[in-house]
Amino acid sequence: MAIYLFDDTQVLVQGMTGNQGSFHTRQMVKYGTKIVAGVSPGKGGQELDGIPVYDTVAAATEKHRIDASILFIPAPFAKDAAFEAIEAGVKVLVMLPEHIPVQDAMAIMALAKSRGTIVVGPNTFGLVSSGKCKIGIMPNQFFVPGNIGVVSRSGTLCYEIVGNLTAAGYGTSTVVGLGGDRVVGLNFIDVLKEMEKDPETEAIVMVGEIGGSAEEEAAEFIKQNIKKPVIAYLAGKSAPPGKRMGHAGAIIERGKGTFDGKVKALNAAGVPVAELPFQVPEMIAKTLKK
Amino acid sequence: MAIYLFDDTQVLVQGMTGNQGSFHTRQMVKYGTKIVAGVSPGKGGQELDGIPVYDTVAAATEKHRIDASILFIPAPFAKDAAFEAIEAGVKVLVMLPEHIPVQDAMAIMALAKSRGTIVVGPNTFGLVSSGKCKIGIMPNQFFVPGNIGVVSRSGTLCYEIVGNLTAAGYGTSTVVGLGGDRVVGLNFIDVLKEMEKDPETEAIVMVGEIGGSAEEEAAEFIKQNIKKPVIAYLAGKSAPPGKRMGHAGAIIERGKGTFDGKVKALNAAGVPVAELPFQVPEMIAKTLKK
Amino acid sequence: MKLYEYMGKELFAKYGIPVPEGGVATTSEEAAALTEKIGSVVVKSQILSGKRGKAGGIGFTDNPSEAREFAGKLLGSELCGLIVEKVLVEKKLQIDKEFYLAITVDGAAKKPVILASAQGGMDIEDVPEEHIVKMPIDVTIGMQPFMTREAVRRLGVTGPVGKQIAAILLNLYKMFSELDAELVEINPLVISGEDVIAADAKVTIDDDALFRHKDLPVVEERTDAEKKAHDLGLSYVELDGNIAVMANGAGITMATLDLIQYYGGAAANFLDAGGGAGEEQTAKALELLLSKNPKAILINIFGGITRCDDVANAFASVKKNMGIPVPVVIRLVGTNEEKGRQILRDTGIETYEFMHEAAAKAVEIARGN
Amino acid sequence: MKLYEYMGKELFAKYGIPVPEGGVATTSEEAAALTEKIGSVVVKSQILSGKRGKAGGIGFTDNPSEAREFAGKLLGSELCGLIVEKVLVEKKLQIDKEFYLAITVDGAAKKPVILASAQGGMDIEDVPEEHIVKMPIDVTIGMQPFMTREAVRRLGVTGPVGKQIAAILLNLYKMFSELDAELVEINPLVISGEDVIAADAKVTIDDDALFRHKDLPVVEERTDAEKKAHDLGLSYVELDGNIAVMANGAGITMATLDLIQYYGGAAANFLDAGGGAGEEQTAKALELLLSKNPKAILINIFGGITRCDDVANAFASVKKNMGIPVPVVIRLVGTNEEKGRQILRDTGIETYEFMHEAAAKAVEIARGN
Repeated sequence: MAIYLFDDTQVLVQGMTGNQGSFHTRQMVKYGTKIVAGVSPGKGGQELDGIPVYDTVAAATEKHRIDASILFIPAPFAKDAAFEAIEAGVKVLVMLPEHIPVQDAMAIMALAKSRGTIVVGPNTFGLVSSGKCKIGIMPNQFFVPGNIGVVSRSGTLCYEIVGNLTAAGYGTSTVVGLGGDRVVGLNFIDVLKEMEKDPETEAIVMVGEIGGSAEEEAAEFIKQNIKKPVIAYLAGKSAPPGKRMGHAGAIIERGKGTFDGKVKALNAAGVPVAELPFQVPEMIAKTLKK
Repeated sequence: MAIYLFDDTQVLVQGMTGNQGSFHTRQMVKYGTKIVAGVSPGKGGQELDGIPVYDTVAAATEKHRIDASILFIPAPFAKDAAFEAIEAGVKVLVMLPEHIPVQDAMAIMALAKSRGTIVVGPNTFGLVSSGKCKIGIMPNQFFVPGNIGVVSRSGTLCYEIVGNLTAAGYGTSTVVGLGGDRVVGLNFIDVLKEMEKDPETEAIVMVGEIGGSAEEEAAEFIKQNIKKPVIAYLAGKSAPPGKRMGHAGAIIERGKGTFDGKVKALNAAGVPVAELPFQVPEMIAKTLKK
Repeated sequence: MKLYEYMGKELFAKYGIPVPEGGVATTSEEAAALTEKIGSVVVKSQILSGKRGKAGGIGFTDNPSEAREFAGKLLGSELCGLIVEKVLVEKKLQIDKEFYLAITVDGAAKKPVILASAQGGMDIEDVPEEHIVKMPIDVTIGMQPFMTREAVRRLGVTGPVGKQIAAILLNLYKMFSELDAELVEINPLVISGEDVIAADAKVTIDDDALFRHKDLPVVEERTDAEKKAHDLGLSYVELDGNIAVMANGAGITMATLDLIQYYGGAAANFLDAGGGAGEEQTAKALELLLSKNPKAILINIFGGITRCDDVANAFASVKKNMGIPVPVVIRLVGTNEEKGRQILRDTGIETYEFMHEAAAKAVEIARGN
Repeated sequence: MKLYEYMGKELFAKYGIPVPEGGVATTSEEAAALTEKIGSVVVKSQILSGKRGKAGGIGFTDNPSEAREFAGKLLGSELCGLIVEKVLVEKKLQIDKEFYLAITVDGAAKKPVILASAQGGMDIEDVPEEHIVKMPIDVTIGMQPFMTREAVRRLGVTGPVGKQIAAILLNLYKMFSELDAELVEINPLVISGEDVIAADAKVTIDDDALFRHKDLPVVEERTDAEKKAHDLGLSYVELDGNIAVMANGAGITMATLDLIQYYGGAAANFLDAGGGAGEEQTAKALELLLSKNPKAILINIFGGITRCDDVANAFASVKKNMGIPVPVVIRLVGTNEEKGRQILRDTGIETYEFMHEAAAKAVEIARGN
């Protein structure tokens, strides 16, 4: 068992023939991911290391069962590619691109919700069920199987944490990059819910940062619903208070978003907060010993 | 038991304070329909025969459970009113207005589908569970309880058939006006499916007319799925062939739509077709005697 | 409302859909001048009929005086029962291939639908189903670029021609939805080298949405009597018989016509009076019916939203003020029917309860006189 | 991209949202002329700060020479740390009531949200939750008229003022979605008799969507160095310390800054190099870092989409071609890390595996020198 991605998850790569698309397709294949097809408009009929390329997602689904798709598509065209995947019935959609217009992101999330598609990102490194299936651009070597679930708003910071865990001998069950944009698909609560149910996960690491209210909402949820140990790492303690989005931002955030506020909310939910990345494995060790 | 509308169905009237709205609200109340509220923008706080009027549907739903709504709203504003009802969670929406732009109708049907709302019409007289709840503009006196289900594309023609049935001593279980527009919510198949399951319905009368392919599709469905006796009446035998919508219309219809074609399709499904309204009760008598 | 080809093409051009170089001529001189300017041209009579080609309404030339002569012959003449008021003079295309491309409303699917075929041209109706691409569009998301790529893939087209067809499809849907069209049809869509050009344009705007499109040209297809009826909110079609018919509702009007035929009579018209029935409207509807000198008038009212007493009052009043010179047979049931019958009885008009009785009576009167 | 008030109001006017009569002045003479024409006016300095009122950037007068004087004082002066280049001279409104009205993106709901309050004005942040109307909008259906009626009802407004607010809301959403705004805010929305007028305009356009809006004015808020960084595709903020920092990813850059602070150092900047890292880009990023004369440079790369060997090659090459005059501490792990470390080792740059080690080293160097 795992969550989101499994041993037999069949993956499509949209934008496979590009520079990044082809490099990371090979990396994913090397990790063990079952990449069954690629889509690049106008390149239908070509192959990449034996993986067939199609002109449209619909064409790929005629020949293959597609469970998940990853987008290597420039931001201005990402909405179209996401819609194409969702309308073709893809159930897990990983959106790497950053700089996707927020109105496009909202449109994608609305469509995905109505079609029952799980969206990871945009502006994410992807997600991985360690040792089973990686959909994303994270370096293979750090994602070794284990029983720590990691969920992160930030990309390289998540590698950092996972790298520290790996170095300390802790493998990961599932690692999910939520994505750094204001509007993203999966959020902390969605992933915490799944990890709570996942028998492979024994402890959960949340990697958060200042701004927004996602950590506070997650804290509230953990208090009520999560029995497994959760620890958090937060970046941004040294950052000056950020610029807000007019009065409207203040009305929506209502005082949430600061480092201290997030630490307080998490601690109140029984979640200890690491201040430095290398403290995370120590805290995990302490938690799992209890 | 009944279908769509029940003894305790609570009904909202959108556009209640207008001329038609107030007249038919009173007729429905007289029939026994539980009209619990009305909506007329700018008239919030008024009453009609003790029924409270609200400015918005959301305001009405704050105070009342609303199961169904009927629209007495001019066509140009009908889409907005329909969206309002659907977004407020109304589960059965009856759209009387005719001349609603077809693109508005398509937008309404798409939203209704995603929200699980049943739409009757547009351009319909409504529907009735005889003796229990009438939502529409049909004359009360003909809709007496009985065991004949009637489903019709045409309004007054349906009254005609029901009037003939009533005169012959046959009451009706449920009578549904599908509406005369090209794009409507419920269709023959939807209603046949429900009537097949409805213990109060023993025989079904379909009232159709030339044009479109709804009768042919219904015939195909009946062949496979309907065990109860169905008889049909079709109008338009004497009509000259109508004008079609370009080649596109021909491509979509593929030869369907003629009187003879419909009779043939229905007969092939074991559905006898009456040519004149007064033959309907005779055919019902014959069918039920078998 | 159907638009003339030239109007459709003006809209195409506005929406970025390529059309042949050309112009509209209302005189033979203008046609000659356009030919002079363009060179090798096709001259197409502008009438709302799909049969104008076979009827001789389309001609080719590269000679201005030939164009003058041909346009002169067409302009003002009758073609397929319609008067030619304008001709479209367009550059003759080199045709490598003809496609078919349309968007219309699929009532069963409740959605707009793309119809496309690589076998376009005159006989598109006869192209087998499997050579027609049919893609419904979810209106909540509209036409997205990926759908146009998929349509083009299913058409089996690649390269720059495929890209152009995809772009045309995107624009065609924009036009379809922004203009409240019921049909936008290009047949043929001509492939000419690497160019893709709309060689014809069939555009129908939803009559019910015209209130949103005051800027569109108005095309009148109705006869004078039909137009008059439409202005009264009535649906009216002229027929050949001698029994004038008025009923409320398209279905019941059709059924009334069926009954007249069943009893051996012939209706003079189809008149659906719809919902309302004020006195003035009833009077004007009767005027319309009388204008065809029928032998009898058959009125069939089943009151629902229409109230029988209103109808009766209107009739009584028209009879009193105007007089009705031919026998009237009225069938009146439904909302407030007792009141309505009494009112008519008081003014000496007898009413029937069943429509077949009333129809039989009307046929008898029409035959008897 | 934030727009100046006057730009926001120009867009409001285009979208049918009433704004006060007025105009923009770049000279004190223009301000006087506008006052002459309008009468009783408010003169508002055009800077991107919410505190200009309290800082004296807004004044009232009905005297052209007073307006000249006031505008003259403002124009070219510094206010809230910003230079005033324009003033907006507008008719002074009779204020009966102040509302607040905005549409922005609610990240948690993943939807646009209407925010409205009958208690608008300066201190809207302090208005209690229950006096703020918050209505999320489903983007698949957009803002429909019924939603504006509901918003107005919840505001407790009726009559013509309610109708106007509803109309403004419909237009505001149209503007919000058509212009890819992240925020459209009116505070206050002034009720003046039966008129409803936007007395202020705060409009922020989504930077990521600017490619769709080439016709919008360009407003530059960044410092020169920040602008340079942005043009290179880097996210750069100037800080006050002496350790120049470059990392790849906003989170890890923040974490690197946290570590510097933890070890008692101070960062000179925030520089997120993002994904790509070609040689030219690396060189330019280094140039940017060196421009602030740091005591040390700390590079923290965790390769994912960024490949360590590419980064290493870029550094090696920059070092060889340009020279780097201050000590560089590099932490390099991730995709192709072995190759990357080897390349740097070959050019004499030592690398670290853990970021806290690298940070500690950088702080040590900065302190030591």
